[in-house]
Amino acid sequence: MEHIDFAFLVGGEAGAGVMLTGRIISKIAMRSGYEVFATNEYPSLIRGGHNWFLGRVGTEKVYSQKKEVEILVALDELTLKKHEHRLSSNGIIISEVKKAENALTVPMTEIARNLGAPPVARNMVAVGAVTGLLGIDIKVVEEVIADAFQPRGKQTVEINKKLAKEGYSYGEAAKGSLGFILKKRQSGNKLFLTGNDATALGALAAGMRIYFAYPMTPASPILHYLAAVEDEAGIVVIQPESEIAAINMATGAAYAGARCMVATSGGGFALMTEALGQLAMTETPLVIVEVQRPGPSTGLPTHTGQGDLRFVMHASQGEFPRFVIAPGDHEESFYLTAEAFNLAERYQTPVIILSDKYLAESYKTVDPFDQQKITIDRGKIVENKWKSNEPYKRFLITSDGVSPRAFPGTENAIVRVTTGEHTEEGYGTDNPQQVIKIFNKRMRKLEEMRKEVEAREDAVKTFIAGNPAATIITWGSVKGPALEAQKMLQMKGYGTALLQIVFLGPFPKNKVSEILRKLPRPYILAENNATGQLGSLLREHLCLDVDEKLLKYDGRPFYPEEIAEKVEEAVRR
Amino acid sequence: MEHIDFAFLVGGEAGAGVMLTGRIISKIAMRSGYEVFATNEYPSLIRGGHNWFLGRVGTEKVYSQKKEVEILVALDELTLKKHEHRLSSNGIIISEVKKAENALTVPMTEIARNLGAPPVARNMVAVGAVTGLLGIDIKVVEEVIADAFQPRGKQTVEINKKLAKEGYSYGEAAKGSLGFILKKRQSGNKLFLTGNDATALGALAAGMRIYFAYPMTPASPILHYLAAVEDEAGIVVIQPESEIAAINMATGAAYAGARCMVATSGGGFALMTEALGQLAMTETPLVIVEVQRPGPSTGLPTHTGQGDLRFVMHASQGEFPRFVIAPGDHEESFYLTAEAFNLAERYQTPVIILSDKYLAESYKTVDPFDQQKITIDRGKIVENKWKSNEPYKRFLITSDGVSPRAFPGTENAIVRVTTGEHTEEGYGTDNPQQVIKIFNKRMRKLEEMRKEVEAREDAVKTFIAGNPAATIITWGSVKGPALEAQKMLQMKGYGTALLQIVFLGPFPKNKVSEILRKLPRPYILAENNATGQLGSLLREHLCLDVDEKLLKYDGRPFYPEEIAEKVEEAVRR
Amino acid sequence: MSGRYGTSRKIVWCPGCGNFAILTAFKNALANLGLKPEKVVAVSGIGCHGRITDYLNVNGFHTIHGRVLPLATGIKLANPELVVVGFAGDGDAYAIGIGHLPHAARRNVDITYIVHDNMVFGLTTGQFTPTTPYGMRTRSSPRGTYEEPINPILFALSIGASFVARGFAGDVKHLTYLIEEAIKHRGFAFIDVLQPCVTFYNTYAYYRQRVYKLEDEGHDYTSSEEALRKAREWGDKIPIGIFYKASKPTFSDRKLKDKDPPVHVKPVNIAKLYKPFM
Amino acid sequence: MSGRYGTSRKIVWCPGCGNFAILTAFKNALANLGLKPEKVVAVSGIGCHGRITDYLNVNGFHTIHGRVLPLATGIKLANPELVVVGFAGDGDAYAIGIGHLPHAARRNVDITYIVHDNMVFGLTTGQFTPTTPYGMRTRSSPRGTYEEPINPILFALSIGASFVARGFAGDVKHLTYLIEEAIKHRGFAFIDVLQPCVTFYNTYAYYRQRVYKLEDEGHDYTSSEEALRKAREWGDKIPIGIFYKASKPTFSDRKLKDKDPPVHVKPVNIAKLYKPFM
Ligand SMILES: Cc1ncc(C[n+]2csc(CCOP(=O)(O)OP(=O)(O)O)c2C)c(N)n1
Ligand SMILES: Cc1ncc(C[n+]2csc(CCOP(=O)(O)OP(=O)(O)O)c2C)c(N)n1
Ligand code: SF4
Ligand code: SF4
Ligand SMILES: [Mg+2]
Ligand SMILES: [Mg+2]
Repeated sequence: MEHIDFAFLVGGEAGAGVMLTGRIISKIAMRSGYEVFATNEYPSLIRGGHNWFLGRVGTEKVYSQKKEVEILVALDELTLKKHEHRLSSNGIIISEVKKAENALTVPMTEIARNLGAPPVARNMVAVGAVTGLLGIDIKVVEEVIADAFQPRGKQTVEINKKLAKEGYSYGEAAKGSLGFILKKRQSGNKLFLTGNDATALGALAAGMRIYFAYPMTPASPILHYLAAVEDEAGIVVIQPESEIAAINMATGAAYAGARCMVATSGGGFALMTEALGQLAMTETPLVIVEVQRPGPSTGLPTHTGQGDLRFVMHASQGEFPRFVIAPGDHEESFYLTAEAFNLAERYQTPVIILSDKYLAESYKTVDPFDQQKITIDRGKIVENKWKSNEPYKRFLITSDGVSPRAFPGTENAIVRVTTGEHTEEGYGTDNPQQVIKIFNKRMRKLEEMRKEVEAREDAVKTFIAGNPAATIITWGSVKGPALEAQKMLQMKGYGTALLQIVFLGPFPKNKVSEILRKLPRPYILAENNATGQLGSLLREHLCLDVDEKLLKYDGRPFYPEEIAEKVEEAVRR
Repeated sequence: MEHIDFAFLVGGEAGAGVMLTGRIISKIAMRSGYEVFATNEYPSLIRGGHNWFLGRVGTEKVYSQKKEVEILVALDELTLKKHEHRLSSNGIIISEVKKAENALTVPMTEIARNLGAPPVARNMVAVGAVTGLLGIDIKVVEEVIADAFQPRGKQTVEINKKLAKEGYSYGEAAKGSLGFILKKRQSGNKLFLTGNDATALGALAAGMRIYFAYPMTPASPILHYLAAVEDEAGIVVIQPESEIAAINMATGAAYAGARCMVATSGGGFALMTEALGQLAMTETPLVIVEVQRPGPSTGLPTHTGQGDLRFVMHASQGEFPRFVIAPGDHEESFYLTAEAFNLAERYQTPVIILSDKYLAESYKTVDPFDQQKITIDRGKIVENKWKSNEPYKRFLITSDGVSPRAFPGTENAIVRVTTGEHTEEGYGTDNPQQVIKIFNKRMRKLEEMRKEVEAREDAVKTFIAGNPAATIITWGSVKGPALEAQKMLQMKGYGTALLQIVFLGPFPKNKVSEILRKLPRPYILAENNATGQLGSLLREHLCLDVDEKLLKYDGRPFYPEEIAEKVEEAVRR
Repeated sequence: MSGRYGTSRKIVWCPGCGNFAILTAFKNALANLGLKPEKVVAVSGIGCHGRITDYLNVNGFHTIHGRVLPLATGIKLANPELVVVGFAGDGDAYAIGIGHLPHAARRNVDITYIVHDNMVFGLTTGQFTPTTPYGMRTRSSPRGTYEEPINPILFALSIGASFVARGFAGDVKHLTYLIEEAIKHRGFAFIDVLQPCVTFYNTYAYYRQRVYKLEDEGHDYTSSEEALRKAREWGDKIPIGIFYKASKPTFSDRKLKDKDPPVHVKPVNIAKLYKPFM
Repeated sequence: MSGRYGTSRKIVWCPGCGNFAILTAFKNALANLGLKPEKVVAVSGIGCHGRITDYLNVNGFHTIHGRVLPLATGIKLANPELVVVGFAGDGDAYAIGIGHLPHAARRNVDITYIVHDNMVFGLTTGQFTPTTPYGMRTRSSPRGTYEEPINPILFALSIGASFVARGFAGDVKHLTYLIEEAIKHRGFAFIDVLQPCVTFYNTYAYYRQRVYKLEDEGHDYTSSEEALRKAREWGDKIPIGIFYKASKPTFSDRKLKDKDPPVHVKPVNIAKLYKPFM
């Protein structure tokens, strides 16, 4: 079977419909039976400024973007200037101006004008040109366009179809010139979605009923999505006055017994810090999604980074158990978010899902999620009525540290919690013996959580490509480029192992240590931050030094080429 | 010369004047030429509830409380019940009720009543009894009482003197029964003050001109003190609406050019987290005092702990330089706070002074501070006028990462800062090359700061007692009990080393490593927290494991006996 | 039968503290309304007032400083069957927590919000708060405060609270009545309680001489004009009672509509949501 | 000569955005007042409006979301000679940052506070804010908002702001006048500016039809009664102009008194303070 792997880039001014263009092309490719990964970049402003969308399409699973692009769709001149250098040797430019040999000139604006559409609609001409060039079935193109514009009415659908058709014929003229075409392939139904989408769906699958969020890039799309499906999904979506309000409302709702979630980025999480300790002290479960962007402070609001690992691990005064989980891709975003609700309730503790802009806003084709795999485990809860003769005690001392959790409204139970140190009944106390008892009870949960992470298969993952001569160690969204780097290295004859640490808190140190013992040096640490925070955890927990650090902190995700190069260098050394 | 070392404990209901009694006895001892260390305990409520004050008096420097007390002043029955077990074999109880052989019964309330004073004034009778028992010169007693009550008028002074005199004769009757008396000794003038007082004085000595704080135990006394001397010291003291307001106001004032400070405890610091990153990004210097109390959350508001080390080290999203400095005693609180202003301005970075309730609210006799030792170094600042032909750039790229800092109002300079990533001029940018330049510039400051801590004599301290057979490793206020433990161990024939790490961030790893290389194992880590956070730093930075951990987290400080016992066990093993 | 709403914990407020009256009035109100302890949730802030949850045999959440309103909002949203009452201090409510008040009010969250307004930070030993009278000497203002106090009643009115009242801890009976009315009110019910702090600001005598009941003067609490006018009265005469009351949809009416209360966990069949991703 | 107050940075607001008018009006006001750029500090929040510091050739502090007021307060306290002007968005000022407004107002901090009130979170793509009209559909309220908006003018009046005005970005000349008056005012000057957001909530036409100037109606801005009355007018007619203005001591008057401005570092001879510790 033919192996196809190419990339297209759509660029233009903010407001020019760059993202929509990219998504539609991606979906057309998906519906034609191909795998797609797509990412994008945009500045923190509403109009003007350069946006781009980079899709990569293949016959096999695609995990990240790559440097070279085969098709460059320029909705403006700046796009040519900025991205022309990325064009592969056989690549083709689609633009309105004849730039060079390899350019397909499509008078997009003119076509739009002729069809009575506004200039901004020229992007659908571009969709047509790309799909024509790729020899995609025009029916698929029309279907996807119809689905995309259907909410805006039939007429809009028709005009956009026409625009695409016009473009298609321009593209068709050059069909095959890339050296391949996208024949319709058999493949199951796929979904094309972002990490944020996957997180939102995971929460819905887990029975989340209330969502609280103050808008913050790059977490806002979760808010937008959940608000859009609010009634359909029978949930409640609230946009409070601040992140402080968001987490405190969520804490109230969770105390009352609802499964709920909040999401934000670093700055908003900073404001949630105080309430994080409140969750710990009152043993209230909550799922907190932190979608990282580069700091410090406002930093680069629309870019990506992994600078908040240590921050979320240690945030809030005092010492208490918490989970910190970093999904590395869309599937993990879904399943781990869903599982986070179980962990939160089983251990009555906050769970932080640590994502980043790159994962959260990049798209990938995935198989429909298997909801069967998702169980609902609320842990020790008391339903409707407290039946024991003993009076109900919210913080009953137990051997695993987890106390039966009743909700206000439960017959025969008074549920009293406090942020101060307390007795089993939830009354305040500062008696040293009492204090130690409850403190140790909470800390026993941490012991159980440690066992949990050591026992979980999904806490740490290893990917072997060939006969490994080096090990890449990473976490979170770097997984994607690292997997692609492994493929590239294998083609060059270098086998590698990839170690992805998914559960970062509590740190599965035995597991990591055992796995690493079997994996070959050089160990190459790859992180989207400046100081190598996972590296510091490896030192803290394993006294382990990596051999090389590949750290990128300009707000941009890794290209697989960068990782491959570093590994190659390290192996050669 | 005679060696004296004894302790007295005053206990009673909140509102009974326990603390005042203790302070007055302590000052009398000080003015009689003795060294005093005093600590106290009180619950988080205003009246009722048990308070106690524990003073330790000696001919040599005293660094902490001890377990046994020689004099137990019981202003109520509960005090007897709670503390009688602490009485040393030759100890004496002073109370209104005849309890036992070793009790000196003083009808304090009756005496007060007879003299027309309210019952609460009975505590001055107790002062008299104690000082009579100790054979202190009655003149000193009267002087201290006069100074204490002088603000409340002459009559109050007189009545209190009388009360003390009455008590004195009761005490005198048993004079010498402790086996010693406090003869007046020659000694320079001393000061009796708390860690908080020392911090406040350090800030004043450093030229701090504005102080912002929202009340929070155990940091509030700094606010009270500075507010009290506001006009005398020519400073401005503001109590804003919240900690968020406090740190943002301070940031504005610091940007404008003022030396300023904020102080709070863990919960308030949590609310300052977001603004910490703002300081880093705008390179605004600020001294932040975090006086720890046990968490999580509200925890034990009036008790002590060291649970926030990792929190303050990693607080706020993204990565940036900061200093974290933990004074271990009153002198260090003074000098390091003063120095913090220099460090903040020289590196244009936030400096966190990490204290705790035990240090902040315990008293000690100290020699008057040497203000000569305090220099004012504002670092690279531009005064009045920018004279270069080049336009002023707030974030000028320099080799050490520090840019000349002008203040708004400076002629010929526009001072533009932003919490977003920026150009040298302070304009927003997300250009990856630009971004990296400024990021690296900030991080170069961290390199310089690393050099600074490695070079500083006061970054790490070692105390050797005898011929060391073990090393105690600690930080912050545990220093005091550890020093006393060293004395105790030496008496028992065990030599020890004590390593106090004062600068915790950036961590002086070479220095610590070099010093430790020369110090004998077993290494015994002593911290007032549950997880051994300094221990985790030793692992992270040095891959060093301690041999024993002594962790106390019931909200109470260590007794030297506890440390000594642990060390002895470890050495014997 | 307010006894069933109490606990056996030793009360540690200073003898004579106005908080006792608030506690009693609240227990009385619950008894008068015949509410089951299990159905009631008390949320309290940090401060002397915050201990009230220890003394109430109802569900309790003693939250962090200043966050009573979002906590209470979340609880009520999740389970609309609960009767949710927030207890805050004036520091809690008007200093650190004031940012939540306008929003709870305009959302008309169906909770009762009782502010123990002793005009000092009590628990932290008497510093001034946003309601401390101008010029008062406290530990953080030894030469007098330098800020004009806010007017909580005017504030609550300006942000659209649908029930606005002032109580006095020196009049338990009247306070009981106000709390009952507030709990019965559908929507956001705000009561600022003049609460003498015998230790740091003993105002019993001051208020006793000045307070009068709006009800006794035939005040029309349906008129917002009248309410605004009365809100500005403070001096020789201090009105207590209900300043304003209006009926409008609550947050739950608008937000939950007829959805199953969120306390029920209901996984969504996500396959039904796949369309837009295909 | 408002040119000297601009920079060469490319302005990235959407063409037609109401922010342009605010920028122009502010530069004009500075020019009319003849203020030196070095003496002026602009503090801006996070949002579209926040970029204004990039376009102003005056000192600038582009702070975090919602903290314009404390930042500006700190600057002014430290150096009373500076003219400090805060620029906030409606999200910035009335959502996350609303907790600072009552306090800046009652302290009467001598700064000008200009709220770019476009009734949406602009920069985060148009979600609703506390001033979004009830029922409006936005990305976070696709079936309409569920909260009643606040009334910023009424709010500012209720908390004792000493200068309260509303401007309209469709009338640069009038806005210039308001900003000038605000800067000249000694004390806390608050201006809510109706700022159309052409991308997410284009209100030019709506306001153009409705706004009228208070000055044209002979409104008496010294009367707080009148101000309160006018503040509640919103519908077919929308008043712009100065609602209220009063003279009272500023925060600096009360707090700095005749102390040396805090920007001067002055170590205290601490030996003079030893007495109480001896
Ligand atoms: C974030 C935070 N800041 C400060 C404190 C310290 N604190 C505890 S109680 C209190 C004041 C309470 O005053 P108020 O709300 O009026 O209650 P009262 O004690 O008068 O009842 C403060 C500031 C805290 N617990 N948390
Ligand atoms: C703590 C925090 N929460 C959220 C954000 C995300 N954020 C950036 S701009 C913005 C909205 C700005 O709206 P507004 O203040 O009205 O300004 P506009 O863009 O409309 O001018 C938000 C919520 C942030 N930067 N910081
Ligand atoms: S300090 Fe005041 S408010 Fe607190 S318990 Fe005592 S009297 Fe009541
Ligand atoms: S989104 Fe709205 S407020 Fe922001 S720049 Fe565009 S028009 Fe202006
Ligand atoms: Mg109070
Ligand atoms: Mg806005």
